[in-house]
Amino acid sequence: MTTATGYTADEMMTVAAAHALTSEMACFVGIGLPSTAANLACRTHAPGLWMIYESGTLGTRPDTLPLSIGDGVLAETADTVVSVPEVFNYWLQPGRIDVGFLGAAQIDRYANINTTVIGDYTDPKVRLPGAGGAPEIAASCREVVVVVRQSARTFVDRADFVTSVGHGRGAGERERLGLRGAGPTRVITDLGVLKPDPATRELTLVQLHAGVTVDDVRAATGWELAVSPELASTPEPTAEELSVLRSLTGRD
Amino acid sequence: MTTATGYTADEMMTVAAAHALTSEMACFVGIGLPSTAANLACRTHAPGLWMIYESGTLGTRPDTLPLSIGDGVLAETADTVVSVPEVFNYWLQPGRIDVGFLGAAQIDRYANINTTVIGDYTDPKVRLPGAGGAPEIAASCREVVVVVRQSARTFVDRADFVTSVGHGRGAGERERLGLRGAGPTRVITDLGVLKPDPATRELTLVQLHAGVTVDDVRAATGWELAVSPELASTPEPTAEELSVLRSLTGRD
Amino acid sequence: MIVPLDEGVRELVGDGDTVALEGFTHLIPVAAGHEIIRQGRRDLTLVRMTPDIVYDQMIGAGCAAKLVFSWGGNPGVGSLHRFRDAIQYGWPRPLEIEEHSHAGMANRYVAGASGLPFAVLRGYAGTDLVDQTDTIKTIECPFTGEKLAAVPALNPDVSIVHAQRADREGNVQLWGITGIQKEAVLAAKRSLVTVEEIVDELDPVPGQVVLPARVVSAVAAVPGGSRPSYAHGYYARDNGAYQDWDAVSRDREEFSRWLAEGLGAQAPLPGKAG
Amino acid sequence: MIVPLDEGVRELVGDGDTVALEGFTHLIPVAAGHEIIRQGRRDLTLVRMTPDIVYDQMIGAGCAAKLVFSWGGNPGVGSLHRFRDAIQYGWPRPLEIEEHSHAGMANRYVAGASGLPFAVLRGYAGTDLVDQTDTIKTIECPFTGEKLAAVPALNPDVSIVHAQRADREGNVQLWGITGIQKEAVLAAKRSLVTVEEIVDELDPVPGQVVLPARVVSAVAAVPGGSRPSYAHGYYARDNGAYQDWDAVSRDREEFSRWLAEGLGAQAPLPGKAG
Repeated sequence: MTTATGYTADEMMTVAAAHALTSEMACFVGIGLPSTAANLACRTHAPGLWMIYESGTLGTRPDTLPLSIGDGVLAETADTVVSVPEVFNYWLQPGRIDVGFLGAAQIDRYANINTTVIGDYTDPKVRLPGAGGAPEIAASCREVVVVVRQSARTFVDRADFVTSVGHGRGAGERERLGLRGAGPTRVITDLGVLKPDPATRELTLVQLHAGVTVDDVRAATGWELAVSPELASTPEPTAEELSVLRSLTGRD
Repeated sequence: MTTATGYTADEMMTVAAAHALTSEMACFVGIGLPSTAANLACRTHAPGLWMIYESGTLGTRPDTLPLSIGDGVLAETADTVVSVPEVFNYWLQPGRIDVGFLGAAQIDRYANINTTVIGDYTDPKVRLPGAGGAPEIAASCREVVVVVRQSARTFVDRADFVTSVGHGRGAGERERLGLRGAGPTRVITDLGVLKPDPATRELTLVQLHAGVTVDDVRAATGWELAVSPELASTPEPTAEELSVLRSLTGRD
Repeated sequence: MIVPLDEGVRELVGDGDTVALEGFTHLIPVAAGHEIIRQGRRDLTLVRMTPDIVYDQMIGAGCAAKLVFSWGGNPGVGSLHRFRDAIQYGWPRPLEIEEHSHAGMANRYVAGASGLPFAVLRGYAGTDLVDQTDTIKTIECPFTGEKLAAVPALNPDVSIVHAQRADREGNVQLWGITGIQKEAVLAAKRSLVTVEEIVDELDPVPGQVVLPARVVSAVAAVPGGSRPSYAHGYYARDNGAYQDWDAVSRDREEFSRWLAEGLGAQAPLPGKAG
Repeated sequence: MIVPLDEGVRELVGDGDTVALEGFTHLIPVAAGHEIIRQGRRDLTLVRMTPDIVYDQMIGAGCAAKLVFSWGGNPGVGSLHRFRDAIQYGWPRPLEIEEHSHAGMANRYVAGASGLPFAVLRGYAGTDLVDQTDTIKTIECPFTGEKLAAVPALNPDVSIVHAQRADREGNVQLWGITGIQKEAVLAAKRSLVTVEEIVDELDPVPGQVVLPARVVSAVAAVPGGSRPSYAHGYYARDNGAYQDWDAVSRDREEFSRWLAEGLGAQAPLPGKAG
């Protein structure tokens, strides 16, 4: 799906996600789309971005895109490599990390994330990989950004299984659960950007990518989607961003 | 105090303490007399002795006697150096260490050790250095050997302060407290060797060094000392042991 | 101390054991896993933070009765089809699961390595994981009253890891991403380490983890023993092999053929393959 | 980020703060301690596993209202006379103490570094330490019912350590016996690191601990900053200085003279020295 201006929806999503990061941040990076976006940010507007992967590589700066969370290139280019208990206990848990960058198999109205199972846990329709580092990334990072392709199957009213807590069933629930980070502050998709409503914490469309309509997003959302009165347009990727992104992903 | 056969009581004590160690053991070594004895054992009958110091040096084999628990020579000659939390949590606490080698400022009838304070805690006669690693060494090593010069001021009926638990107030107390190691199995002094009575756990004289009488030991003990019916004589140091010991301590 | 791989597995891994083969993308003890399959071990409780294709193979071969884990997938590719087949359809046998997060699993190993019965962490609050296992509980801080998660120690009967080097006494040295391997070995009752090479002297390497010989039950020299994963300083990850596994593992018959031809092992359950 | 030592101490250490200067025989931040004395900081809660002569000096100079520790002595020599004088005779001011074992202190720093309110260990059972502090409690394992010790996290206002090197961005590298320094820095709200030298690039060293710049508030280049303790790879321990301290510290007048002449600092309490 290449738009008129010569980039795909996935590329738009990745560039928009990269914009969530700044040079001053420490970012706990999940593999896949989040990793691509974080590496893009590093190479464009956020050269100081401090990336952590759950394999224990701190301050890593891979020269090629890692294929897995424990790629050799992550260790070779890190400020330091620590054990897995240390990365979770000394780095993630105390709230040192500004932003957790996560993917999702399902995400619901309150940005709760499912990566465990579609259907019933004990009699699953589809068994997914499971939690990994996500529950504690979602709990402990100062904020969380979710990067996920949008469809009515993925964006559901209520997740079949809450692997990682977003905003629970609404305002006040994170506080009640003792979760110290702010939780998901934005969800970046191939169609636009959603943010939790400040009052209700329900995901609300705040930004549309070029060429996408509100109806497109509604059709790709499994609940009655709220739309911000100040709906904005996502800036399109620059030529430089696309060129860096394509050099990362090997699509020229 | 050099005896007729040309060695001091301290040398006798150190050699006798070294004999408590074998080549197969892992030994958690306290600084001072215990360290001298362990290093002597290493260089004589127990070349395989695996020494740990609380500074985090595992399997160390210093070529000179360390002056402190964190001497550089300990790090340079170790199999590996780990952090202080690791040495206590991963190595000592799980009961991996065969023998803990400790000193004492006071030791009582049941081999409880005081290194904290003489007199009242809040109004001390003499303030001592404190616990250091000893309480958990005494709790978690499979057994404990105490090396200490004997006098009525040091060997007291009841320690002014129990810094490290020996056998509490008698049989069954370690079990009641949930301490997993066997506790002090022998106390080696400049006069002889004491062991806890198998039934009562009270320290009992089982061995006399050459030239020392039971009355000498009684006079240097602050309670009515029990003497084993099978009182033995400590083998005298060999010329080789003395020579290695003196090369370690710099007394030629 | 230094033994052939088949002997090490035979001596240390018994039917019904709780077995952890650890490795976080790097240094995965694949050859040891294959040897467990060849020796036909059964009813194992397999433990691993990140079960990937070697666990898929062991599960598909019918070695496992239970899996204790936090993320099961084919990294960079997708799902584990043998794992899914076992969970969703009970083939070749039902697989019980005990599921945690990485932070929880890591702390369970830490507690195991530390001789503690449990570990405390900020985790799991509000997730549905809590309802699916009795190995997540709540504990209250005796000083602040704050509520935290508690998880029980993991103490495998045997842990198996792969490392770059060992010396002749059995001291083991690994470096690069060292993951949870130290804790897995220290938490276990017995341990087997496969290594790229056995050397006279372990020259220190930055970032190294050393496992002293006294916590290692046996070492086996198995060059390439973590392929298709990688061994930092020795060989790179074979990403193609991970992709190829997807096709092999999707189909029971294809998988059974791979077991017989690729591994020289029996089909998972006689008469049921395919 | 890179500052002169006096500026670093002035910016980061305030009267009444809880301050940890850590170092386990090796890399003791002595110069930073002396600067705290020179700046006349008061009412500090000093934290350290192994307070030795620099803490003796700070206590004697009247900087400390409280000491949290597990072993206070002059390693290889004997007692700390200023520490004793403060505890036994309240000179130059009474010193409150909070006393633990090494295992307890280490775990308190670990909890602090981990963002947990407490740590669990097998410790203290049956000792008289339990009765002397309200920072040792009992906790029950929610799985086994076993009783263990709990200790609260240590989170100093500022931790100060000495290291071999830092780069110009403030990443710090230390090696040799690294003790509890990483945990002390990670547990603290602010941190100051003195280093032997500042370099362009931190070449990896076996056994190194790296403290990333983002957890370090300030770095000061202070060559020899841990003398008379040692800096692995730079200089050896000055054992004579430890022995000499014994004589200086035994006598209040002698000590006050040392403060004035040796350190250029004020006598501890005007009119009371001697």
